[in-house]
Amino acid sequence: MSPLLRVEGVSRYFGGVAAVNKVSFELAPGEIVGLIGPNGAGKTTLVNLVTGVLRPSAGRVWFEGADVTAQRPWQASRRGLARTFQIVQPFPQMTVLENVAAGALFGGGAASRPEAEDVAMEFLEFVGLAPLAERSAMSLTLPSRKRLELAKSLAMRPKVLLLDEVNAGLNSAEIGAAIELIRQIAARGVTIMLIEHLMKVVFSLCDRLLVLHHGELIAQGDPRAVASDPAVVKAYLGSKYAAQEQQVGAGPVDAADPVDTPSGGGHD
Amino acid sequence: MFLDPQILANGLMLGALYACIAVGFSLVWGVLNVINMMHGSLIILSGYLTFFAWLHLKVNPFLMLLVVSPLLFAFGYALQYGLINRVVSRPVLTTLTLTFGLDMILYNLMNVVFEATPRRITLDLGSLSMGDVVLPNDRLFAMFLALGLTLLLFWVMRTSRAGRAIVAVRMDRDAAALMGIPIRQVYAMTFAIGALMAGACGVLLAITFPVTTNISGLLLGKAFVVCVIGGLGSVPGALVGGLALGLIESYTGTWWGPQTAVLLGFVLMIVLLMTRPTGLLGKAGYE
Amino acid sequence: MRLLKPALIAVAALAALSRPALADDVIRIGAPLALTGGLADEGKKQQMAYSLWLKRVNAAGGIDVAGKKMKVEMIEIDYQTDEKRAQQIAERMITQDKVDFLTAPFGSGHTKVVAGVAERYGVPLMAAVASSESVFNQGYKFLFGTLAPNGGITENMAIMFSKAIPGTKKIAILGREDVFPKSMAVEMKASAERAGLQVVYNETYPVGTLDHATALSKMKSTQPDWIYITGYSQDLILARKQMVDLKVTAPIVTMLTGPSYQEYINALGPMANGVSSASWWHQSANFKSNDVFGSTDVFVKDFVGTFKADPDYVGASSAAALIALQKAIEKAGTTDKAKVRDALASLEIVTFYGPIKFGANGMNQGRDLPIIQVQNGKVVPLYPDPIKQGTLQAVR
Amino acid sequence: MKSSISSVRRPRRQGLVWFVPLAIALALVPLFFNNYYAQQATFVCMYAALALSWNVIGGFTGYPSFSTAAFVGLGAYAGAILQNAGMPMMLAWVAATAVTALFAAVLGYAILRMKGHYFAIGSIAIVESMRLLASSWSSLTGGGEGLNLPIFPGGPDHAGRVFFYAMFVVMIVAAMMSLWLDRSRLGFGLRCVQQNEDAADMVGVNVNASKIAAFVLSALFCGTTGAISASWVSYISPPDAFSILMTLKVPVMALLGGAGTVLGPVLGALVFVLVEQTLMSRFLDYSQAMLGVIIVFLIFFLPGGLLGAGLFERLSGRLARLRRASA
Repeated sequence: MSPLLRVEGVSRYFGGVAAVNKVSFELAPGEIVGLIGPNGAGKTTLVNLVTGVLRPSAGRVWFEGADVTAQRPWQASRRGLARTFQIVQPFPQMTVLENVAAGALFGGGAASRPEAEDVAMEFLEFVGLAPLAERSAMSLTLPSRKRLELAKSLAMRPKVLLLDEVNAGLNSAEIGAAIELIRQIAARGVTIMLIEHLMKVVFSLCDRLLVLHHGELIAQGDPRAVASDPAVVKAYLGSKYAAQEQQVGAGPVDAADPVDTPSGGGHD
Repeated sequence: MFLDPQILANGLMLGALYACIAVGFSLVWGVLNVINMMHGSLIILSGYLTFFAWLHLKVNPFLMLLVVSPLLFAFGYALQYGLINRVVSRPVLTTLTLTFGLDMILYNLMNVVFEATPRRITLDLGSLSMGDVVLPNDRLFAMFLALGLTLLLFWVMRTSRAGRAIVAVRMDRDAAALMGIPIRQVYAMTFAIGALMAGACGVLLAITFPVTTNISGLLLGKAFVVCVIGGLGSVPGALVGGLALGLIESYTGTWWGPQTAVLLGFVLMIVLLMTRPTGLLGKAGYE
Repeated sequence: MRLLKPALIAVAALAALSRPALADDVIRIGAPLALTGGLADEGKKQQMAYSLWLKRVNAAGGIDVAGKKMKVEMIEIDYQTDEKRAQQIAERMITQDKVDFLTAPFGSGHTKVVAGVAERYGVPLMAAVASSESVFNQGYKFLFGTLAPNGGITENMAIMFSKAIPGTKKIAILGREDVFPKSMAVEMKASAERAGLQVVYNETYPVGTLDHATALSKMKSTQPDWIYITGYSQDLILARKQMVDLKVTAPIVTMLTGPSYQEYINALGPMANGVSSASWWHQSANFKSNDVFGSTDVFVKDFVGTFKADPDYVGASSAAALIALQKAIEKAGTTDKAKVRDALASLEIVTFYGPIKFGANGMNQGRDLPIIQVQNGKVVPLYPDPIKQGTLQAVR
Repeated sequence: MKSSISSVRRPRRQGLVWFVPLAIALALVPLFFNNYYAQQATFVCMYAALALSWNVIGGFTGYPSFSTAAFVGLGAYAGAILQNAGMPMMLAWVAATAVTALFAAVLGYAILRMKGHYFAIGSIAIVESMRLLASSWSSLTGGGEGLNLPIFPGGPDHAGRVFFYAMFVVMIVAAMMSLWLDRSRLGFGLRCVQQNEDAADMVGVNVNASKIAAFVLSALFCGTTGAISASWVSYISPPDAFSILMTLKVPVMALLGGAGTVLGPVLGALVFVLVEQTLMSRFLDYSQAMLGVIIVFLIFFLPGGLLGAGLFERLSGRLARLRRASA
């Protein structure tokens, strides 16, 4: 099957420092892929590069076979490349319904505002916010805001959804609910890329993992295999602890082992 | 033409005054995020006080620096603490409208009390000739005082407790508040310093220009341009912006006439706003 | 329906603006004045002159209209040096305050605006301080100006000055980009060229110029024999001071209308000495007249006594404009606007200000306007001969 | 930083309830009252159109624009120059509108990338630059001497009515534009931009195009208004066409009515013109200061304007409580 999203050797420099360095990967339709990596690894920058918030310094982004490297965010969302933010970005003084309707109208191609509001209501029900539809977005609690963010993205009828730490700041019961929700979204045929810190979430959802460290893709593949990859362990915990750490599921491996990167140019 | 020292001297002397006009305005804008539409009228107010002290009490206008500046400082502190602080976190439109309203009041009162008739301190100090170059003494004094005051402000901002607090608030208000800096007082202090600089500038202006309410809008306009050229909120920025504007007006005025000179200042300002909104100095000169 | 209220309130408020009942036996003259804003100073002078005239007229019982004395009421409103508002106020005065006649605000530009309104309503408009012919060549029938055309000034000056100081060849002209000052600069360029002078510098500076150092330095480099600058007092005071400071000088320094204003001389002190100018009036030209003042001296004494300041042409012309109106009403024997207009058109009188006879375009007939120079802090008329008190002295 | 003005719940549907009677009342003024009232009504319509226009960029979009006078002045000059070149008056008004819109599109492309204070200052600088340009481009604009236009024939009453109805139509069209915008896709997008520009971008709002569209809409009727008032006054000059005072006054009117409300600016303009007129005739020397006092009062005691921030709600809430108490 041809990939839905293809990222080809994408780099981004900030004042000479590579925040993202020659990263390549693909998303196949229907996949749930996790993007993990320590703080400052460049995960959010990568999402920004894919969705047009930032322009890559080098490399190309392909979506449904078209070169979308130079796209603006609004074009990305109209194409079906939606995202959520790590820090939620509602329209604070609009109602919850209006927030989601905005997604349906502009990103989702609804024909009119009434139609957009119908679509919005549908997704509010889906994420369980329907009772709060007339409340102002500002008044929501954090978990509800995260749901709102999700509903807004879904209303854009995305083909690919990039979820940037949707679970940050939630307690474990809320996380359980969120996992369930993401599963349901995937069941609707949306391809998902998940930026996540919590391994529990990653393992329960993802078909495949990408690991970013210092802006480079150091590993990708099956979640269990990636997690036991010594380079990954070292990246997460530092070489000092790598030897004793067992929790991610595998024993320590020689840190000098080469990492397999299928696209060939993952790192240098 | 570039090398004609008279053009250079004219530009520098005017530029130093421009810097002095803008520095207080820039500080208030940078720290409080308030565009103070009263700035021009504050300068004129101080000019009138200087003029009338000279006319009726025979006070040397240079001495008035010591009297008028503290007066305006107090006025500025009260104004900010009592009025502007209440809306300081509202959008730019609100604070701008408020200071515009206050300016209408001040301007009108000055017009009634002092009358708009242009008047001048006839304390003519002669000029210094160096070859073909003529340097008017009052402008020279004003230039050095303007530069001196600006540098003094720079030094105070660097070294004093209040100065550091202002810089801290400018850089990150919330962090400064967490560190226990009393934001309201810092704001009032900043506005007061802005008014003090306007006061000092008014004294210098009264020595070199005819005093009239008619030019208050003009002074405000210059402050805008200088601020944008130099980068707002920064003392060195105001200095660089002021000198740059003075030189630009001097050179273009010589080459293409006075109309183009004034127009060019504004066009440059718009271009800079679009391409380099942090000004020529960028963020470097934070104080 | 409760919400209809705002609309009703609005209409009620509009209605509430009307003035109370107006008496019939009073002549109302509307005076839009710039009492705040850029022309506040000039507006005040007009106001002063009006008050002198008004006091005397009403003290004499009012204006004689076909044997009946009618008191005069002046309705003054500040238009804040705002053109739109001048228009608005003129219209308000005509329709709301029911003024019979209007006076124009200061300056050619704002006179033009008010003249448009007066013309539409057919209300005679007395313009005391507009001298640009571009105001009077619009074909307005109800506009009458007491200042004489500018044109003659520069012509006389160019010829006279270049003769008075031998070797005068090069003239530098700097004008303010504004109705009257600009036309004076343009006309001087033409007159100077006709008089065989070489124009070595010719620029205008925009409204809102703070400093003249650049223009003056450039001017200095052309080594002119005659420096000619136009503008308002504030521009000219600064320009003159900067000329002295920057040692920019020439045998002849002329500023329009600087020395015609007392505040120019007050503000400059000794620096004003030597500056020449032209004016529409000078107090040394003493006219005996059959008006409320009786003679120039009386007017001057009255002015100085009341306001502790010397009158300049603005005050004199403003008072004269009202005298002309008064005479026209008396001549017409009615306050009918059209008849008073006709009376104005054919009026020929001598006032304390000098002779007034309006030409076909409504402007006071050209006559020899005073050319003046500040000598030892005093304004000395150089021309025309009847009032001549001195000769042009070269600026040191 | 975000300059947001409007409140959560805007009483937008209430607008028409008072606007229609007000408009009808205004339309009747020249028929039943003398020319002075017609002239006042013309000013109300003119400033209402300007404040409604400003509201598109300043209220809906949240960009503190002070370019109003730049557009009014441009419209005035375009109209005057075309009319003097022989174009019929009404056609010149339409052409001036088009010229202004085009200018706004180009200008918007350039300056709408600025935000907050920078945009505010930039937009004021445009007015001043235009004034200086008009002053120095003598061959086209007459420079400082200004431009004369032919006086409209047919006597003052006729002229008064013609110009009143012209302004009235502009106001009605501007109000209809506001109503349409409030319900339209573009308007919704602008509100998104006003609330959070980045988030708007993310949900698929073409932010730049929307902002430019808003800027053009905010300029359009300023241009028409300028051209009509040039014909009305029959003389224009740079400092009055590009008036800094006007550029500051129009946002104050919109704020007074309630920025971001659909028809609030009309109310703001009406109240402002009436208050100003009253002050002018009652306080000869202090009229400007009085106006200043009113502006300061407005900022502190009526921050959301007459229609915003729930003044109506507060009032009706109080009424309801009173009723409940009395029941």
